[in-house]
Amino acid sequence: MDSPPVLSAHDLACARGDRSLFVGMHFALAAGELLMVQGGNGQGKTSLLRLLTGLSSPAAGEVQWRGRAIGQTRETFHRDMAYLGHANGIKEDLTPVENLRFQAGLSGHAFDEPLAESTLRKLGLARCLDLPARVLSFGQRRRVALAGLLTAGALLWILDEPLTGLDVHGVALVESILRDHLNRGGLVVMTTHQALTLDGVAVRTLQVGRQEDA
Amino acid sequence: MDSPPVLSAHDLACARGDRSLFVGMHFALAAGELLMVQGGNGQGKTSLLRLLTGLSSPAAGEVQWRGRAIGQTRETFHRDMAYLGHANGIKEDLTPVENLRFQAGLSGHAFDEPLAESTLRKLGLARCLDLPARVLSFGQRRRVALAGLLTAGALLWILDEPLTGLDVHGVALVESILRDHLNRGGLVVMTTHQALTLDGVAVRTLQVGRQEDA
Amino acid sequence: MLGFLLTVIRRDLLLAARRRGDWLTAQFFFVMVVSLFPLGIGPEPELLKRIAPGVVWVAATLASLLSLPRLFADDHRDGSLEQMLLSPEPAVLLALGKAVAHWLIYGIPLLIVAPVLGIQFALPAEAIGVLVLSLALGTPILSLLGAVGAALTLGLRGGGVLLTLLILPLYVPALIFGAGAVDAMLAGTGAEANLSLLGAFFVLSLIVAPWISAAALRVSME
Amino acid sequence: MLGFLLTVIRRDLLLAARRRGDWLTAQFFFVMVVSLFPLGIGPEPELLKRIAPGVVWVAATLASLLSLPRLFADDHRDGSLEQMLLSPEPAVLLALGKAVAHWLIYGIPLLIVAPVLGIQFALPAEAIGVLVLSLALGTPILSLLGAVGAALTLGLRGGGVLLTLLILPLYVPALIFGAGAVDAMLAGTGAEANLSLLGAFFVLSLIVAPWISAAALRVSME
Amino acid sequence: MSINWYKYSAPATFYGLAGRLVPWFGGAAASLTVIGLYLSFFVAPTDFQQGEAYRVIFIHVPAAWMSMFIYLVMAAWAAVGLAFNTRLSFMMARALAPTGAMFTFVALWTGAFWGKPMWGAWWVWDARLTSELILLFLYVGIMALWAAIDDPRRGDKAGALLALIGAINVPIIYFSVKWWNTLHQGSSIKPSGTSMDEVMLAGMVVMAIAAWFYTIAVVFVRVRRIILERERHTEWVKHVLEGA
Amino acid sequence: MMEWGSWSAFWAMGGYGLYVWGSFAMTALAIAVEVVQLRQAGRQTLQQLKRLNKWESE
Ligand code: HEM
Ligand SMILES: Nc1ncnc2c1ncn2[C@@H]1O[C@H](COP(=O)(O)OP(=O)(O)OP(=O)(O)O)[C@@H](O)[C@H]1O
Ligand SMILES: Nc1ncnc2c1ncn2[C@@H]1O[C@H](COP(=O)(O)OP(=O)(O)OP(=O)(O)O)[C@@H](O)[C@H]1O
Ligand SMILES: [Mg+2]
Ligand SMILES: [Mg+2]
Repeated sequence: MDSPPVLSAHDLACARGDRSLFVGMHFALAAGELLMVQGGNGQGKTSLLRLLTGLSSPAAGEVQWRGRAIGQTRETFHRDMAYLGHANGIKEDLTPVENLRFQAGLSGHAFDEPLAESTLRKLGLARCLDLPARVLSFGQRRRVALAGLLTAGALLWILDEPLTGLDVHGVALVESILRDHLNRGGLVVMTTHQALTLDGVAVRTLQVGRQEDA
Repeated sequence: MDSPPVLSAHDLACARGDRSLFVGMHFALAAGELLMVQGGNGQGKTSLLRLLTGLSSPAAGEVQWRGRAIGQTRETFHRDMAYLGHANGIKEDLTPVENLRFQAGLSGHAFDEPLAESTLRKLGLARCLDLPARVLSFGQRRRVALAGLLTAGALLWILDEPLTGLDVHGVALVESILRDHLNRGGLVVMTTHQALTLDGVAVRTLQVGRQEDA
Repeated sequence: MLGFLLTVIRRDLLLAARRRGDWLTAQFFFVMVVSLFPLGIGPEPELLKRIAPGVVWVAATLASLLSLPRLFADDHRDGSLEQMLLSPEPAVLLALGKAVAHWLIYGIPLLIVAPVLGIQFALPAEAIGVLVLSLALGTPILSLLGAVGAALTLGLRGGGVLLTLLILPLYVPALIFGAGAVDAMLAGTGAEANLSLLGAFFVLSLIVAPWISAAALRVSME
Repeated sequence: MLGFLLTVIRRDLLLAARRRGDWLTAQFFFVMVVSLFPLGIGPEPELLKRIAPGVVWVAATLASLLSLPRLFADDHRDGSLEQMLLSPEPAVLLALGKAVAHWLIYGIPLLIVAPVLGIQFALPAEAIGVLVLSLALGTPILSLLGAVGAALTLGLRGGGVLLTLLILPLYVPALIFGAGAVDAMLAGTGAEANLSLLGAFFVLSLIVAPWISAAALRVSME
Repeated sequence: MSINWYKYSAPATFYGLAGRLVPWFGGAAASLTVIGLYLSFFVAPTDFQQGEAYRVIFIHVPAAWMSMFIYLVMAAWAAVGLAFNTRLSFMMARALAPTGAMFTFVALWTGAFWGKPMWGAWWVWDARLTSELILLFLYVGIMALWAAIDDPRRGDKAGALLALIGAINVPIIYFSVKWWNTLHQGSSIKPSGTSMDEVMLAGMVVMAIAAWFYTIAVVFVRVRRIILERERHTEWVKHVLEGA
Repeated sequence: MMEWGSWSAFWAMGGYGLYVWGSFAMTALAIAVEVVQLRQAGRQTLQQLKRLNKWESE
């Protein structure tokens, strides 16, 4: 039962400065699958994920979404995709709820305030709803960003080390969230240096850069 | 063989905004010991560590270094202590070596360039010595900050989630570095949400905040 | 489309409201620059009247320069600019919305204090009218072109000064037409010619600048 | 002590130098800001000569206002300000070093181009001398007082109001004495009175400002 | 080895071609300069109004022409680069800017040195002078932007965008001559004919052509260096480096 | 010296020597600076590239 690939990369190459990070990268990802991008620090994982989002453009090759280059189908692609990078993308002066409200507005959905609040509560931020993000702890800010991901309702999630700063409960929560998303037919491309237990879902791995290099 | 405490906290309390994070906290740490501060996201670990460094001052109680309040012996204390926070404290426009040079200058040591370079190499940054920190990857920047810690030659290390963004090699490296430091009679106060194998060294744990809370 | 534009604008307005100090700085600078000239030059009314349009316009330009470096920088740093560029809506709307928000925050207050400044310099009522009109047409140009400069210098060191170097030459026509309109009014030759040139320049910037800012934003994110 | 001070200064200078030609940029910045006024006001030499001192001084103020917000903000954001405050050396040296570095980066270029600006405005030679002298005494004041404002507003929400209300009025005396010295020279009444007031103000700021900045930095880090 | 590496990429081809052309343009520029200087000082007669001071014209006017023309050429290359994403166009734009700025500076300097005896002031805020000053700012701004961006691809595009939007400004500034009563003299070479002494005109034209050839030679040298820097990972550059 | 009776007349430029020669000298200087700077930069680039390539191929 091979489902057709939804997201695929063809002969992708990436260079930063005058260093070539990878060349000839291929992969294909179908609905319900998770792609775990692996590699040590500085091997080019973040660079790869940014290529996949379309924020930067590859030195060679192309990324396709449902068989079309993402450059050509940008609008659809960005409607279907949500990205969480090393930076949280939340405004320090706004409360978590306000942050989610504007994120929804900017990606063009209706904002569902009760849903947003319940998501934040589910992520353990019940006591922080009225605080500006500036005073939140490191892990709490990461949680706000994760809440934004959940409320975005995207099909494809591109997550760059989503577990950064999360405590053990947080990690377990993210695992269950990922499992739900995949079971509902979502796609995930992610990186992490931490161990993750994801049984019962289809996980592919992709190695970036040389393995022995730090 | 109880050695005398070098760093101790007496009846420490901390409040942020109108929330009290902890009260009546006590601990004492002797040479060669590691204090692992535990607690979920937002429980006040970072707040505690900043109290210990003297960057912020407690609502009640005091922190003592060799039996004297750190406010009274600020200069000595800051000479003996090195802090690594959530932020790396490195300048994006400078190369790793330049960063270390200025860190040394600012904390008043002589700068030993060969040592700095070999430390950076040891931390896996051999290929990045000439790059400005801005283009380094997330984990590589963390490694530069760690190199700064190593070259500072301090007795007490206060580390706030030093493993953030490090790959598995990086984590192993930090473990061995910590072990060395403790065996040489250093002190460490640290937090982390990741598992750490530190056998053969004296580890104390300190719980911040309520355990069940996320 | 429109919803996206409005969200961008509302978001910036809310953020500005949270940090009131920022825009007060620009206003205060504007008033201060203008008020300092009588102190430095002396109280001759005729002289002051002569330099008033130029001084007000230069002060408006400088006040907009003060605020521009942060137009995209904050969003860039905390990663929300990335998120906005990943929106399905076109980036040109983002650039436009940012420029509009900038104008609402920094341009409108200038329009409001301008008459007071005009009175300080003993400008006749109709000249004050032309002054406000010229600012109403001209300050959006400053915001639109300024957004281009802000996008180009995003993440570069020495942002503010470099930005000034890049966009002041672009501001020059607005300045000349704007101050020229009031001068012409004072000289009795009628301000229409200058105002319509200013208007044309405004329309041109409105059409061209958001595209270039959007392209520059994409380039800066690479 | 001295080593620490020098390290702080060298560090900021290196950071500024990283962007090649930062210095040159600062100089062009002044030429450009100053050139805006004739564009707005018109080309009559007599008029321009009258306003020249005020114009140059306003440009100096603007440059300091444009660059000051980032004086501590960058270090604050990336955590290096924390690290510097954890140094065994006293924070007042840090504050002083930062202000000195700021002056070297933005004050010195202004001193160097000031004569060119004077020639553009057809100032006589001795007035240009006084202009340079007044800037040499006055721009350090802007850096020193500006550092206080930058430290106070660091990370504070709405603290910008405080900065504006606090710092700009403090700048005003420097502006008045500075521009006044050149005006007096032009009017033939001799610039000594103004210059010595400016000098006194400079000494005062040098003694007081670093302590206040240091205290403000500590408060901002809490 | 007789493998012709140059065939393999456009910059490679251009690198060789430019290298062969440089001496010719350089030589032509030098000889034309000698002829032009001879015309300027030994053939052209004294001006009956300005005396000998007018001889500044023989560099002032060519420099002023070049300053504007080079800007337009640079903006055109930038536009081509943005439209077709051709690396060589960006490199040409980068190579042109310093020379353009140099001519702008020379036009300003010689203008000032002419203005002092003629108008009694080094500088006046006349439209023509101001617009030339702003042109210098544009050049410097673009070069500062290029210098500030480390990543060449990003720098290319950012600088090109600025050059383009600045080009919109050039004619606007230029025609501002009309909006101010101006001290500087207007164009004397008009489509309808010229109002100038023929020898003077000849001197100016010869000097202007010399300036053109000089520009081409210098820009080629500069663009060759930029090509080497950018393409240093390619085989042909390694080949060139071994040869050098 | 057909026009200029003498060298000194030539340098004097009818009293405008400073201005005429000031202009020509600055132009010559500007061109010289550009050419010299171009040469130096070219040489530096060659050396640097050679060094980099050697360093990388190791
Ligand atoms: C800093 C001062 C000056 C600047 C920036 C300047 C700039 C220019 C520019 C841009 C042009 C080219 C205009 C064109 O092609 O139509 C030009 C041409 C010319 N300039 Fe100047 N100029 C300056 C001073 C002077 C002075 C003092 C004189 C003589 C009294 C002068 C005489 C001329 C003449 C005769 C032309 C040729 C006009 C033509 O034939 O088209 N310039 N100048
Ligand atoms: N201008 C440049 N010159 C040379 N190398 C560069 C340049 N810019 C980036 N790099 C290198 O490219 C790599 C970028 O890596 P990237 O951020 O994609 O790593 P990553 O796999 O996400 O690492 P981490 O796990 O630390 O987040 C780094 O090794 C960096 O040193
Ligand atoms: N002004 C305020 N009002 C109320 N609560 C505040 C205020 N400022 C900070 N807090 C709370 O204080 C706590 C600070 O926690 P701290 O940063 O010390 O957490 P932490 O244990 O380091 O967490 P993490 O593991 O996420 O880094 C957070 O829960 C935050 O919500
Ligand atoms: Mg990464
Ligand atoms: Mg923390």
